[in-house]
Amino acid sequence: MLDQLARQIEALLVATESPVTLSRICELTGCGTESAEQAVVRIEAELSSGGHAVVVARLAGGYRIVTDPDLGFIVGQLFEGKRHSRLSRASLETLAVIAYRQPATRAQVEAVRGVNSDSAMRTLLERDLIKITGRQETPGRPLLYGTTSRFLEYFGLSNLEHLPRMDEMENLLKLSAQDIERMASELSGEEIDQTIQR
Amino acid sequence: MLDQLARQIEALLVATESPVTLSRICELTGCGTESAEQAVVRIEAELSSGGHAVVVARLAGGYRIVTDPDLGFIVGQLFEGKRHSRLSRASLETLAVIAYRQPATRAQVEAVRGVNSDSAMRTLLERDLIKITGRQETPGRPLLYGTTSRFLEYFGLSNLEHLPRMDEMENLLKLSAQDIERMASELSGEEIDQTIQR
Amino acid sequence: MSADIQKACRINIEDFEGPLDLLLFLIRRDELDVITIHVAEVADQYLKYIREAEDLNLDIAGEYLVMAATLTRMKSRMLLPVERALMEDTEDSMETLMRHLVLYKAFKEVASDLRENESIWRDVFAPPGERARYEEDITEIDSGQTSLLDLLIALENMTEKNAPPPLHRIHKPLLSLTECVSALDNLLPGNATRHFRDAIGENADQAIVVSFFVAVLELVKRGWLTTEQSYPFANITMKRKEERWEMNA
Repeated sequence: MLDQLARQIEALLVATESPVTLSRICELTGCGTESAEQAVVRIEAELSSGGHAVVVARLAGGYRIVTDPDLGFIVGQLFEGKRHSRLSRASLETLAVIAYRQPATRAQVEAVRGVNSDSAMRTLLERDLIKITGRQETPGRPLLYGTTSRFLEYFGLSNLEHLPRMDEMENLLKLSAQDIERMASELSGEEIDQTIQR
Repeated sequence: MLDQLARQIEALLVATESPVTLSRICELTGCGTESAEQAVVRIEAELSSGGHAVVVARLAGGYRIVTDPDLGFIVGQLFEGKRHSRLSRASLETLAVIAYRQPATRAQVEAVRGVNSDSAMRTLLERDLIKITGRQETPGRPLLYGTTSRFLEYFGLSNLEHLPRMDEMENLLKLSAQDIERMASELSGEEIDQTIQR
Repeated sequence: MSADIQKACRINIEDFEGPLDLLLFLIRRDELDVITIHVAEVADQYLKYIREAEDLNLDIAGEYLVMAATLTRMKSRMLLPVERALMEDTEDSMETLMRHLVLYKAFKEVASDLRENESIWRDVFAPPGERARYEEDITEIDSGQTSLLDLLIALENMTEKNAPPPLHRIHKPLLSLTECVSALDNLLPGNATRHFRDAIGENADQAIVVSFFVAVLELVKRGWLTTEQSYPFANITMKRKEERWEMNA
């Protein structure tokens, strides 16, 4: 049987439109961080012992209550036709590069992938999985891209540190940072020349 | 502990965007009306015995699971003060013209948009996304508008130069070259001035 | 067809995300190691594959051909006696290519991890939220809810063909008195009677209606036309009085 604090938090996690951070939970319920965390654990225990259809998900830096993935085959029917298609391999690769390299330019993405990534990037922008975050202060001042909080939710990640193989990728990127820069500047250099020739 | 049918129905009632009718429940889970009704009763019993924050609401010919009204004082705070609605299309168009043309007069905005932009501009002023930056030294001395720092914050830009350029938009938006040309000429000063002189 | 060619044909260029992807595939298929791989071997495999694809008239993206050229150059330099400097240069570019392959392979693996996450989380559904139940009327906007893309799309939409034309084109100018009179002249042959609305058309816009109405008043004033209206807002019946209308007279 849930106590009053856990009930209040459960209500927030059900009613919210996007994950609720721990600090917001504390602010709204007036409890401390630790009590809030413990209350979330009690909610999870109660949901599971009652055999309920929902679980607490830790997503994009916060919590929210979602349906259990094993019931997807039932719930999915409610949204038939409205669900996005799966991302293409090109989009996933592009997204992976942007996620670990962010902020990243299009030339950097293309340098790593070795192919034009225009349409993949457009899809990702349209689906709100990446966004423009600024410009790089290099010749040509290319646009920089980063991932959105929608990205974290889409892949069920609680934050960017929870990206798969984070340590491995960080090391690898450190080692190849120079390569990527060189290839990217070659790519954008080529592009500029082509544009001028036309 | 909920049985499988009750779990499936619970998932539907939690995730749905509008009340689910009994017949829809039967259709999606493949059970009979009576079993569905009984399952809903079991869900209610389990929710209440666990002290959960949600109840089954019987609304408009259907069911859905919502937070218990007695927790409204907490849940209501989630939505206080902030509106997550996006800007209207009219406001976005107006904002786009001002952002790329600034400083711009109302007449210039209207020349590009082709419609009266009074209320859109008022909204943008109220929301602190545009501001009056001076007057144009032409007959009538119309007010000039520009974007605010709130505008940059709102779109996550660190400075105005980070706005994508027209040529970059081509890549971003799959525009035809003709569209880009027209837009660029529409947004360049001469065209607008000509329009106004007519 | 040799066994090798058959093997090559079975793979489709469409299945690859670019030259690096194809290279990785060839390396894995031949159970070679990315780190210790001999460039000549890979180059042969790669070029063979590209040639097969060309023979099948497949559309090969430019990136594949650039890679083919790079591999050919590396291979030829290794086989020919070349200057030491050129040799070192080739070794450098080989090393870079291998590092690039390792990097790309890592991202491919991450992409497939993300694919797994996607397939789990596609089956997860969040409640729609209860904003509608609780939202206050007077509210403020929050950062980040509108993306830069929305702004750009707004710009784009303004250029679409269905966008309203500029203001000055919407408001059709009023027709001149002469234009209206000459139009009415044609619309009212002999001493026929005709309803005003019928004459100018049911769908005429406000500007047209006003122009014609002013013209009718003028014609009535000159005694060239009579009008009747049975009750306020009823249709106006026009009847011609004068045979010849000479506006300049």
